[in-house]
Amino acid sequence: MDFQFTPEQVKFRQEVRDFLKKEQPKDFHWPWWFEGVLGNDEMWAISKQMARKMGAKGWLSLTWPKEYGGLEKGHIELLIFTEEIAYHRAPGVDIFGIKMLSPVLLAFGNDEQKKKYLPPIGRGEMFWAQGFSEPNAGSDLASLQTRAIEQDSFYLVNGQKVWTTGAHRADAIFFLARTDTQVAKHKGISFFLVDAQTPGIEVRPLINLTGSHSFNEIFFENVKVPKENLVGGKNNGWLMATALLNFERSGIGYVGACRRNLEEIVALTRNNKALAGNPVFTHKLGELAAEIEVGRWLGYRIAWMQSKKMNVDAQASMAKVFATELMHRIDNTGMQVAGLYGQLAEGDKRVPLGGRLGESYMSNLGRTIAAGASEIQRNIIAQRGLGLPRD
Amino acid sequence: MDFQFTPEQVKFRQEVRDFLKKEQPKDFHWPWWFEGVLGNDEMWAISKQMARKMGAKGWLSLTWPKEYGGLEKGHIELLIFTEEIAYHRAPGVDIFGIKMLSPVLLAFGNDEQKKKYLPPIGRGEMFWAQGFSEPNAGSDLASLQTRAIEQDSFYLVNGQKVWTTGAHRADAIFFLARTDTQVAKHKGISFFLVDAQTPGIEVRPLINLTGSHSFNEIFFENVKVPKENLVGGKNNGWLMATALLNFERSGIGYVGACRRNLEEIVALTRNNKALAGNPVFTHKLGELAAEIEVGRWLGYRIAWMQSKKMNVDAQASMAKVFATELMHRIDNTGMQVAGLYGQLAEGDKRVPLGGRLGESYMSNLGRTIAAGASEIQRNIIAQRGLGLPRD
Amino acid sequence: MDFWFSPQEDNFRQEVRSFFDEERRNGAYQPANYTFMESYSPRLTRRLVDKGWVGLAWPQEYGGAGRSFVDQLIFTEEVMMAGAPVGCHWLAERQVGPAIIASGTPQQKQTFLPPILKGELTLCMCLAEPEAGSDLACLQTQAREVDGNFVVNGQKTLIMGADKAHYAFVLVRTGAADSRHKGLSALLVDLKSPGITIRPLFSASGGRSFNDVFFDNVKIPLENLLGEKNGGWMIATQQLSLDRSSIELVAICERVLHDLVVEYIGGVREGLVGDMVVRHRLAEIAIEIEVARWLSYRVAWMQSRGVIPENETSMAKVFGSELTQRLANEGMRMLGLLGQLCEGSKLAPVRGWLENWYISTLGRTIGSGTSEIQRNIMAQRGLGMPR
Amino acid sequence: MDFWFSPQEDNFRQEVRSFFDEERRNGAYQPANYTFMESYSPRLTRRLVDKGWVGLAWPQEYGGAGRSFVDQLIFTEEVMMAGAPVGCHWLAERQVGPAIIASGTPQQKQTFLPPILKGELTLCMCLAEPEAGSDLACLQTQAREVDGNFVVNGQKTLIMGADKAHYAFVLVRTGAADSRHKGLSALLVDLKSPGITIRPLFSASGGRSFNDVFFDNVKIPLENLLGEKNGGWMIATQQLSLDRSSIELVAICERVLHDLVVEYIGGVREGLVGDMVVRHRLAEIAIEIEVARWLSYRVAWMQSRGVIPENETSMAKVFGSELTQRLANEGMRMLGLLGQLCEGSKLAPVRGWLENWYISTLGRTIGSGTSEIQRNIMAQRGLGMPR
Repeated sequence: MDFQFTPEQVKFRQEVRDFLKKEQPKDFHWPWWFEGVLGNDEMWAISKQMARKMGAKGWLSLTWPKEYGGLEKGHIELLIFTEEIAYHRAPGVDIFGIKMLSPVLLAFGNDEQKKKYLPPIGRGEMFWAQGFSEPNAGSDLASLQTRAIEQDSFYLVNGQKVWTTGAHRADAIFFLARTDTQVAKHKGISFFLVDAQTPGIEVRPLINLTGSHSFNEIFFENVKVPKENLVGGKNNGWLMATALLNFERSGIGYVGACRRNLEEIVALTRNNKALAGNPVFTHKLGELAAEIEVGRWLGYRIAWMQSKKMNVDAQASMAKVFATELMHRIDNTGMQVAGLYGQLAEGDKRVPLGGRLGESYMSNLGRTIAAGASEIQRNIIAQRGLGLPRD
Repeated sequence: MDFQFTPEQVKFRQEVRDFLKKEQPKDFHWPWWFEGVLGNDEMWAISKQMARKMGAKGWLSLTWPKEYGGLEKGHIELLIFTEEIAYHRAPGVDIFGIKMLSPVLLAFGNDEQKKKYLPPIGRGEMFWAQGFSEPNAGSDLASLQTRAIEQDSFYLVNGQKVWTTGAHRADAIFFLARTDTQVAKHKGISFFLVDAQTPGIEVRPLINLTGSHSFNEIFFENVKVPKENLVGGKNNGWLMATALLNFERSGIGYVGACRRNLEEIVALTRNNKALAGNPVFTHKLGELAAEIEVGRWLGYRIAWMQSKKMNVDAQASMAKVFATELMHRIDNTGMQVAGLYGQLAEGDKRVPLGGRLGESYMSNLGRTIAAGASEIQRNIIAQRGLGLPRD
Repeated sequence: MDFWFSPQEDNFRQEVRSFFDEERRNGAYQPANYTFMESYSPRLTRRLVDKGWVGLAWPQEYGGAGRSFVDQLIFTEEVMMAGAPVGCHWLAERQVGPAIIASGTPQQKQTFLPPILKGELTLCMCLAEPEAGSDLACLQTQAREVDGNFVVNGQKTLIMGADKAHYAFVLVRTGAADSRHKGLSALLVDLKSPGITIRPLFSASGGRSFNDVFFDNVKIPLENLLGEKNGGWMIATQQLSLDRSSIELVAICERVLHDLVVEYIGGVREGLVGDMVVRHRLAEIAIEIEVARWLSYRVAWMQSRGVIPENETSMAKVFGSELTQRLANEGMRMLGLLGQLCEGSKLAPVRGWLENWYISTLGRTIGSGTSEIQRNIMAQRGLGMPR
Repeated sequence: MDFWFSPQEDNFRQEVRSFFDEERRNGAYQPANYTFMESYSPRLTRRLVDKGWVGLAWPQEYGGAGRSFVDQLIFTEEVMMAGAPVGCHWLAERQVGPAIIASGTPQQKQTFLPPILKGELTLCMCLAEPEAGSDLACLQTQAREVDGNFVVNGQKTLIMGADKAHYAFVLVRTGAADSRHKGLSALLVDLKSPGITIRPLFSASGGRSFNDVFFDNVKIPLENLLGEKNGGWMIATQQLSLDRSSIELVAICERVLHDLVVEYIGGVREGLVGDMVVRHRLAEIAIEIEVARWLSYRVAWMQSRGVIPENETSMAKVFGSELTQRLANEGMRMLGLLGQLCEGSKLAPVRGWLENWYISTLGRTIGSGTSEIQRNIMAQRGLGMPR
């Protein structure tokens, strides 16, 4: 048992920190949740710039094989990179291309697809959106209705997607469509890639509650998707959509964000005599600090287990529930420190911590610890962690 | 809107208080939960005595028709009586005979049965046990297996009951048995009365965790139950077991007990400088006091609604969940005031409040706010209070 | 004894409910969101004046209807459930008017009360300041007496409705800088006075309901002083509320729960209907609303009998305000991703109102530690614990 | 880097686990209940001595095995999961022995350490008193120096295992009555000394594990003073624990959760398997056990590297002890009516152990406000908040 990183890993962490200190624009706080950046032209520009710089370092493809531009590093390095990015609120990592699509391509793509798509993703030059959700499918992804009909050299796609984060910024879209209506619903789905500029694709904005534009609806009207853009074989899409791929599952990004938020809240509290002298309050902060330490360990252990090719399903669920609910507790505590001004919008000069707390407080509860989300994780824990039968 | 009782009702409450002051043995604290008394010969003797005295006042049959010895009073009087009994921890009200059986007899019994059984119950001379639960039925009461086969002038009963509180003290038992095996399981059940001394009935003790004997198993072996002891007609037993009868549903007994417990805890706290000066703690007590006030009102309103013949299902469920969980919070707080000595058994001279807190703390959580119990109530609230469909 | 409303009271409730139903059906108003004080409908206010429901519990000698606090409680419940936009007259009728009745000069009563009762005078409350937050004892906005006027300098912040109001109730410092709560005075300020600047603030949920109000050598006639000079603390803490039941907190929770159950779960997200965890959470909220409701009813009932409630109001306030937070939290959890959409989006459930409310509820218990003070009162006055 | 156990450590765990499995299979011991300190098996203790597992982390110079704190942590986890009855030697090995190593005279080391390592000396801890509760600074049991002896008078209470122990670690007042924590001394007391009376106490759950211990002019030789005269506070608060990881709290929780899931829900109450509310509660507990586990591991790891943990031990203690309470609560809720049956009843699920544990867990965080003190340490040392 040895809870330390190797000297090389410590050095890598320092390298990431130095890079961020140098390259990240001063006072730039990238919202921990990816979308915040998408509604803002300036932020998006910075994000693209940073992506290229990170790409040049090879950090966007840390674990990939060298032949696709990767560094062939391990899970621990990926963990360190993820933690530092989250803690520093650094922009540039496209979760759709880097975190979601590239593991699918590495596992299921053919060589041509890997060679065509992975290098530009890894260089930080190609950005993606994910077309999964549909308006009538609700939480039952498998009942999606977008159709892709096989024709000579292409699939003809018609249908509608919703909740597509960043579709207005993306160069390309990966999506699921129904290619067989005669079989069980999850057996007739395929996984496609498509250039966002393809004729027949229309992206319409959905404005979120802070007035910013990150969600979209996508309409497909007779869109011709070349056959070589089908990934993993016809009617195999469900496998790719649900496979727990070998990506970074430690949840360390949440924890890094938590740590930074709490540090700022502690600093705010020290300047507030009434709160700093109130044990009810300081005890709460002390506990949150302890919980962050726990969250880090849960994350470290998962990365370590993954590096040993161990199954991490239950642990990853635990880490996710723990970290997301921890973030809500931290934000809530922060909002109490912030007082009435915490209610003001980002950008108001008097809102503490630049309004980032409020933004996080608003978006975290509904999005990451919603009734469904945390409860699905708890069910995974009950099944795979405690060995209870499926419910 | 007028949250006061009528002068007559105030007078009645005073009358009950005066009676208890005079008749209840000094320093006698009847455990709020009926069973505590059943394992102790002396307590049982006092309980029987008090039952007779209350019976003589007519208070055990407050709401019954005069022809069966009742006083024909309303729900509010019953509420007042119940609240005072609980607050004063007074013995003498047999919940099985008074609260469970007599409403069934009044609603479903024939005139002969009413005349035979109600008067001795009302006089406090006849005590009952309830034979519902069975070892193999679990929480699914309808799958009970005790058989009653119709013969010439009697039913021949064979089977086993479990969890039968007070069967070793009871003069008689009301129980459910299967009288038809050919129909849906809840349609073949009948409701019987039987003298506890009937040949073939064997009562065996189940010792509970405080070492006391209140639960029993009952074995029926070829027990002959006269046909006139069938209540409400053959195969109608399920109706009687589940009908929400017109009894006192305010939950005010819990609240009265809560109030007394909290008063004692507050007095203990005032003598403990460290706790009395600790706002974390005193704020908790203040809230508990507020919640007791709420519990009383919830109870009062239910009695009032019942007196107006209104449906109280959702309200009664709310009151029950609220009061039982409140009691657990009160007991838990009390155990913290009591400190290490709170762990000692009843009777030890140093255990605060005579060990009653610990007893209540031990028994309340598992029994009244168990996973199932409170959750069934919450489901009733969701359905009948909020109008959600059955789940 | 009557543990619920009398037939007369029930009739009154029915009358109010029918009125709002019909107004809404006629398109006379659009339901306001849950932070209802932001709403503004001069037309509806006029209709309520016509019905005699503005000033319902005011004494008849000041032109009010002289009705009981229980009637007022019923009316408030129905207003909230109906989502009626009452921001035009609410602060004037419910907060400032009662303070003028209690402390105003005959001249002030004559000047201000009739237009308030007619719904023609919209008021806002200028209390919080950038440096002081909501800790009134630290207020710095200064009023010096010069030539028969108060000359006011300073800044108020987070002022709801200042952009629409005619007058403001302004708490200023007339004592020495360190006089804390003993050097405060209450002024009734015409917002058109020269030297006043009002600038909007945007809340984290994107709403525009707060304002900064700047005072730059603003001259306010001495006769606009409400109550004694340096007597503003008492007015701000004791007289700014006629009805202390906190029923509006309970009623708004009831409306939110209703919308979640009927519109969201009954409509958009049917899948949640059978989710035991969600069902139980809703049931829990229903119980808590009952709890808070009774605490409010008790206060109104005591007031209607001329009894002055003490720690009973603290209980109602603590439970009610903390309940709004819990319900907002639960609601946001249930909405999930859908809760990220703004008011007006066609996909936003419950019209996108919950998000705005979610962030605003936090304001009710923070700042000067309001809940903690109320809890102290409960422990000390209610249980006799030492100070 | 190795975020888990090394292969050597895993092997050791496997060795310990196999040993207990086999012992249990052979009927060499019956699993103890969850309040495992009440258990008592001289036979098993001897077997552990033979394996070299008593004194596992003691320095070799005192006859210990000199193994790491991580090995000791592993051993403790396995002892708890196996339900091994270790009450015979546990307090001597884990608490008093380390204090003797740290503060004892050469003579005391020679006298006490060998029999402890042989599992032949059972010890109990005499701290709490009727008037003082667990607030050590208020202890009243007095020891006066008279003719080469301490003469002890007073009463200790709630002493676990006093009826079976040979010796007691007794904290007495050797300073003035008002000397508080500066006038305490630690004595090693032969329980057969004339003047000592031991009387059993019964706990609310019916168990008989506590005792009163009365001292009536008991003569204790001066050489049985452990450490400095009036230096008992330091020993009691700092030296009474070699292993400060609180892992025993975590491991016992893991055992309880395992029994609930496998024996109760997997057996007696299958109906609960599909109950979403129960499943989620169990998952929540599983997460919390992971949380507490790591806090403990971290302490053991720091200790094994020679780093002295500070607020890390507080975190482990607060989380571990409060977790036992939450789990006991949840467990009792799940047992429902069945939880009312006593140990030994054939219908009692999980052998009726949960009830006893339920009431005993309350003792871990009450009394002198232990959790509150630990939280102060976390806020002050961990975050630099003012005292």
